[in-house]
Amino acid sequence: GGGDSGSEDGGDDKLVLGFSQVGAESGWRTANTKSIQESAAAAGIELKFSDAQGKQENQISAIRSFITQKVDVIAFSPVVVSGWDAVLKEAKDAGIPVILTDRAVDSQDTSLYASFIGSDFVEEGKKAGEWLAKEYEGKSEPVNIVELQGTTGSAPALDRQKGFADVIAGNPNLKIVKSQTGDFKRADGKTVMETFLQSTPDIDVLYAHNDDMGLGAIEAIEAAGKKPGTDIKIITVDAVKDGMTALADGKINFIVECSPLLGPQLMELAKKVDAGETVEKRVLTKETTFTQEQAKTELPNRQY
Amino acid sequence: MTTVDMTPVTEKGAPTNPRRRVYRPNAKYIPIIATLSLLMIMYSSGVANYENFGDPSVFVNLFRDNAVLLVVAVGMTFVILTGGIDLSVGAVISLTTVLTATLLKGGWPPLVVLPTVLALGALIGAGQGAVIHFFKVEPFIATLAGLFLARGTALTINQESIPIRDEMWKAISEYRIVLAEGVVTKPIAVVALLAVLIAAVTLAWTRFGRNVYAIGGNADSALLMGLPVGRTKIAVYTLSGFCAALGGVLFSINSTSGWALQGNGLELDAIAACVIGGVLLTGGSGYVWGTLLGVLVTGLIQTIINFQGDLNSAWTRIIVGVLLFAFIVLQRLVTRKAR
Amino acid sequence: MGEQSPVLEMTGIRKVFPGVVALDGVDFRMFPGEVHALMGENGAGKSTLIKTLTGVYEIDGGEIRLGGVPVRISGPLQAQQAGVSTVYQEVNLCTNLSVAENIFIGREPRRFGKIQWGRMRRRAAELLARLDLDLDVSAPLSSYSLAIQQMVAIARAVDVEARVLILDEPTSSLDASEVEQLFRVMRQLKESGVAILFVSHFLDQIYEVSDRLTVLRNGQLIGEHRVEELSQVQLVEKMIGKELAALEDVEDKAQRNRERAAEATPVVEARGLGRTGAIAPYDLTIHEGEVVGLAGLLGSGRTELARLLFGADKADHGELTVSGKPVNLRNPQVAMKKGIAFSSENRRTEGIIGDLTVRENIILALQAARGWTRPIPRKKQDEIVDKYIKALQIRPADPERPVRNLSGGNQQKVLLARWLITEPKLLIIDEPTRGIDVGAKAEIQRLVAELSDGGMAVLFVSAELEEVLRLSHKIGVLRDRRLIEELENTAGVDADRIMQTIASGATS
Amino acid sequence: MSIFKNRLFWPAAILVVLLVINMFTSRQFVTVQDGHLFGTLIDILRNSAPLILVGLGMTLVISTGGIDLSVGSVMAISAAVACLLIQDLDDQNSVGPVLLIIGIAIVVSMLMGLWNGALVAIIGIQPIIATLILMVAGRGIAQLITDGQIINVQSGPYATIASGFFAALPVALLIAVAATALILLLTRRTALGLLLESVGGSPTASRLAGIGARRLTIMVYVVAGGLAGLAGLIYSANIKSADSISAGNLIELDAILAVVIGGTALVGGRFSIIGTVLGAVLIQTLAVTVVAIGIPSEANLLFKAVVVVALCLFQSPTLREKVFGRLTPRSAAGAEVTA
Ligand SMILES: Nc1ncnc2c1ncn2[C@@H]1O[C@H](COP(=O)(O)OP(=O)(O)OP(=O)(O)O)[C@@H](O)[C@H]1O
Ligand SMILES: Nc1ncnc2c1ncn2[C@@H]1O[C@H](COP(=O)(O)OP(=O)(O)OP(=O)(O)O)[C@@H](O)[C@H]1O
Ligand SMILES: [Mg+2]
Ligand SMILES: [Mg+2]
Repeated sequence: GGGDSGSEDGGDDKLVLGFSQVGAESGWRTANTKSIQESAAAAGIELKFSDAQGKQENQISAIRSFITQKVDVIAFSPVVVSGWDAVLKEAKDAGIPVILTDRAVDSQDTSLYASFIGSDFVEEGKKAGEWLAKEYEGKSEPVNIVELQGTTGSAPALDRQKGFADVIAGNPNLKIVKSQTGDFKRADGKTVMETFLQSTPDIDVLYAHNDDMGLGAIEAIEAAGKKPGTDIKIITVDAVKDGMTALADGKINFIVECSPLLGPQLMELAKKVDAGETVEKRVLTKETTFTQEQAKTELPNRQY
Repeated sequence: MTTVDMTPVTEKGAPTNPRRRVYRPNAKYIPIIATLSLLMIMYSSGVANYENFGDPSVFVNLFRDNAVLLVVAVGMTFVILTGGIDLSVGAVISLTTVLTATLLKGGWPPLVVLPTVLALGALIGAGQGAVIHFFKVEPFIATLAGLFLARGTALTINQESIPIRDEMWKAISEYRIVLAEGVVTKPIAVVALLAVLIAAVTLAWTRFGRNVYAIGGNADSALLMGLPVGRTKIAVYTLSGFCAALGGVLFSINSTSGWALQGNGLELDAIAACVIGGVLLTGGSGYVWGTLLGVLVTGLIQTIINFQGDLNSAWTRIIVGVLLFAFIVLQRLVTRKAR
Repeated sequence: MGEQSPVLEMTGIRKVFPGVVALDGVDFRMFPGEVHALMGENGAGKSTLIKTLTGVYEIDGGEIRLGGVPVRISGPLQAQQAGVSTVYQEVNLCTNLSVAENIFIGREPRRFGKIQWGRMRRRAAELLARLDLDLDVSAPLSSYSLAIQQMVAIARAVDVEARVLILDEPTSSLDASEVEQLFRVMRQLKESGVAILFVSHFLDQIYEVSDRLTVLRNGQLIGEHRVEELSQVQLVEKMIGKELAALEDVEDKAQRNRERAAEATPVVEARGLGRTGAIAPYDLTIHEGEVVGLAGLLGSGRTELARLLFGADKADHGELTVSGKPVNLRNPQVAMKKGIAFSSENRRTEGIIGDLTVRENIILALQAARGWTRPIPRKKQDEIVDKYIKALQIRPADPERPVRNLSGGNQQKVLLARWLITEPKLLIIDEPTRGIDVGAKAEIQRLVAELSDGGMAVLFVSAELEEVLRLSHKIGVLRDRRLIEELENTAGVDADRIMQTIASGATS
Repeated sequence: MSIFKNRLFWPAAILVVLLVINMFTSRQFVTVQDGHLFGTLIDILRNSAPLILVGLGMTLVISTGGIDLSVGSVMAISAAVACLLIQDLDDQNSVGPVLLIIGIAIVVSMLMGLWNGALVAIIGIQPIIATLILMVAGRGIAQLITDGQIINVQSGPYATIASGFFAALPVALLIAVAATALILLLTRRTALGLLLESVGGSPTASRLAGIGARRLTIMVYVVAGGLAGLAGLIYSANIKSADSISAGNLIELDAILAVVIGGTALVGGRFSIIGTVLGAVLIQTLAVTVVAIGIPSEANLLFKAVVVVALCLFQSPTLREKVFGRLTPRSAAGAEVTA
């Protein structure tokens, strides 16, 4: 049990959680940060928050700083899967349990962290692919798919691409004709889609690695005089409010949820870990998928 | 009919040799001294404000956490001193880490991998230097092309992050150097400090070092004075490439992995560290010691942010900006007064 | 001497710049142990010939032989290694480095690869002492005046073990005594068999040290002569291709105006104006139509005095009134508004802007005074610029050429033109005739006299005492950065009188 | 021969090559649809607008020997301010208030520029570090304004500045053209251009020529700030939302690249407005071409590297001389000597 850090107002028994966030690269991420900050306050946990600005070196030094500051539990969303062994070992040696959120690490020694809570990007890609495969089940004409990838080399981009490609490989009619990065950005989604539309005849489906790029692409499709959701079917990942609105409006056809709201679950885990209870090694965030109909009912409840 | 005032030229009475200009030998160190003092003030305020900040390991960790930046900034210092700029360092780091990880994964012996990647870094640097010198291409654009090339290559080799499981790498990564009770550091910090030391000696005591300053002062004059301008320029970029590769190796040791997006934007951090440390971007003026201080300043700012612990990303940026601003302006005012 | 074989032979040298044939089949040779003067008007091709020899420029034709062997010199480094040591016309040193380093960089004394700083400083001090200079050798070169920098460059060049020593206008901003020192060193080197190439626009100096001279005109070889064979008048004729007569005229004019100037209204009055560490507080009044000359030795503070009157440096003592009103010259802009103009002695770093064209450089100050919103109409620009290109014989007479491609003397003329067109009340010119050929020099002197006739006040700073004496109504004498005396330039005043004043350090 | 000597020949040539490639890959290069022009070319021109605007400001800043890293952050702030205010409008489609808000956003951006200019010209901080402060903190401020979220607006008039058409031409392009014309007028019809070039060419000489370098420098940063703000508005109007995190991210690099491609030296002095515009369009065309010919994401950078390397080698005077110089008679004479 911790408590040796002793924050001024909370007395000795207040749990101190050090959390290192990847960065603030999207609205999704901001919602994630907010969820963690709010639920920490609600759970009476003192949160030490650090933003790594997308850099692994920052994150490593933040974790080390948490060790120096003698926090009770460390949690972090790894920027990248590899390369955490050394710093995790340091935490272990200092007797501080670690929880991974949102993204996994590839350490062979799984005792280095207590638990991993978060979504599975490959799974998200698969869900998107499965919906598509079902949509075109039994049809024989070729389906032209264009893909808007996330930031080149980033874990979500790689995994969402992989999961999707794996599933649609089962149907030879489904073909990805163009695939290009839109850097997870709305503006880039728009410009890349403009070029797709110009250079690729007969696009049937757009698969975007996040809502923002999809929303940008919708602008481009509309400007080209086509109807998003009808002329071109659109699948995206995330299910942020803007995306859900578009889904409800019929401009997007299917969204795979990737929930940023893992704050409450994380706080619960942190308390358990600190108390020395055994916890599950892998906790999946509660996530689902949305069709246009589901979106209409869900939309009023969306906070982010 | 002369009406000449008799007040002495200098307030403290006429100098012994009236034709000798009043010159304080330490004038050129004033920026460094000012920076150092401000750094100390910043550190003390950290100690006063945050618990555990005074722990010696916080200070010692600065060197470990910023080892990569330090090594890269040292190389950058040479380049900037000649009046150039090297934007490719961050990308060279990523290429180095990816290549190291890939080669080690492929079963290459670590003692072959190490010189190979270092040589590759130097080679990239030399190539850029050659383009800059022989084809008179702006350093900015030549090294930007180098950036695209290096990171592009890294991405095509492997987009995913690759873990390093090599025993030697892991051993170095986990090796601890105990400085005192509870204060440990890592080999990478030692390597980084060694790099600073070697660079300082090179700049102050060798012909090459002085040529670097001369070229930065005035490249045309240096050429007319018969200095090997081309060779020195190429050497400087080679050195920077080498330092970047060394930084990449340290990076791969620190994180035991290789990834093509590693070191993104590090070039700007390195340039900023040099400039904060008083190296003039126009060339010819500054010291490696200044660069060291510059790196410590950025590291300390980061540490303060970490200790503050309740800043979201927006406030993190703003506070970093504010601290940087306060530091730079104070530094500027202090040195201006002292002159 | 004639029996010896030449140490350097250049034959049929050709160098073409876009639009200009700078050298057109020039032959040039030098023998060991001679001082060979290279003569010619501004833009004749002297510096270009030197630069082709030291490999700064690649030649477009011709051959160079050193010691009888054909060579291809690819750069200054190779030239140095081949035994050719050079002081270029524009001081080419690194002002961010210390004096000692500037002398030794590239050949620092080392042990085990480590530079021996102590030894280097000592040797630098010794070397400078040979030129009668006492400098703080560890101070950055930028803290010294241009003339000192020139001496440092010379010190650097003469220390190199060279077969050929090239001095391109080394004396352009030196005083008589420094020139004497230089000549002493040159003679020593000559004794030891070094061939010295010497460029200067001072004919007296040429006749004092040279054995032989080669004359260029418009990039062409006019002839090679032994100095004794040619009188000064003949030499000038060869250089400019016609006779020269304007000089005597000037003196009369200056004489004529002396009385009138004394009664005129003061343009500027400095009371106890000074700057700590630069120039002791001084009083100085300059009247309308008056030419005030400044005389003094190297580093005596002439430049520093002049800079205060323009706000180029800020005074920290005393006050200044311009046209009767007290002013605070915070910066040059204020001074310009008050009708003061200042042409710096350091044309390369404080004067011309190399990338800009001749036209742009000329109109710059006038334009700055008008502000950016009121551009000078292009037609008017062309008019003004053409007028001054003609008046000052700027060559090539192409206003759209980047000024960096002009020869040194022509750059100086451009700089003068810049200030003349602003029609100031007070014109401060620091070494305006630096590196300017005989013909143009006379032209400039005539111009200054004319302007002062027209009521302009002029502060004239020059290392050439004759020039100061010829033009000035009044002469301020400086010593050790202090204005020690003001002399009316009456009949009895001559160079000796001034040198005496300086030597005795009169303070009464 | 002289056409090859023009610095802008090679960027223009490469641009033409890229456009021709696009002509073949795109279904409509330029056509008329719904009464206005449409097609790849129009998309390129429209999407170049923000980069052109930022590039124009950057050119002016660079001409004085400075650099502005903060343009991306200023874009984000301007977009955030505009969208925040528009969101609160009762009627987002009324033109008057939207125009007013656009004006406010631009004024705010100019104030940001004023801050930069003051740091550079009054306090005397090196431009790269002075603007780095706002680069870091500015994005934090933008994030605060938008609360880290993307603010959506549904304003027709606002969207028009990015995707609307006027007289068959895209409004964004018209804005960029107007700004270019204005800057050209400002620099070439007044004496501003000359004075800026002179300040960049030699600050000391300019001071002694009586040029008020300080005021000019501040002005240039203010203009750069205003133009970046305008670029931010177009960027955000294009996606009808303010995205404080990605708006203008890394645009400073592209802008500097555009300036350098356009033939302006980074050390300051001579500058070319048209060159910058050409550079910006070239960069945008390159981005489009990468997508159009289906280069995989991971190889994007390599492709960019190839183009940049080719460009800088073609532009290099020495290489040009080696390739084309041999054809001229006088070099033939030179060859005869060396032979
Ligand atoms: N880099 C260059 N580019 C173009 N033209 C040049 C260049 N350098 C010199 N010139 C031209 O070559 C000619 C010869 O110039 P040079 O400098 O040799 O004259 P100079 O005899 O040394 O004159 P001065 O006495 O004024 O120093 C001039 O017309 C000059 O304009
Ligand atoms: N012999 C010297 N020893 C040391 N310092 C000197 C010497 N001569 C000049 N200086 C320095 O150079 C600076 C410039 O002097 P300044 O230019 O005012 O003199 P000047 O009379 O104009 O001489 P010059 O003929 O060199 O232009 C002064 O600050 C002075 O300190
Ligand atoms: Mg010359
Ligand atoms: Mg002087």
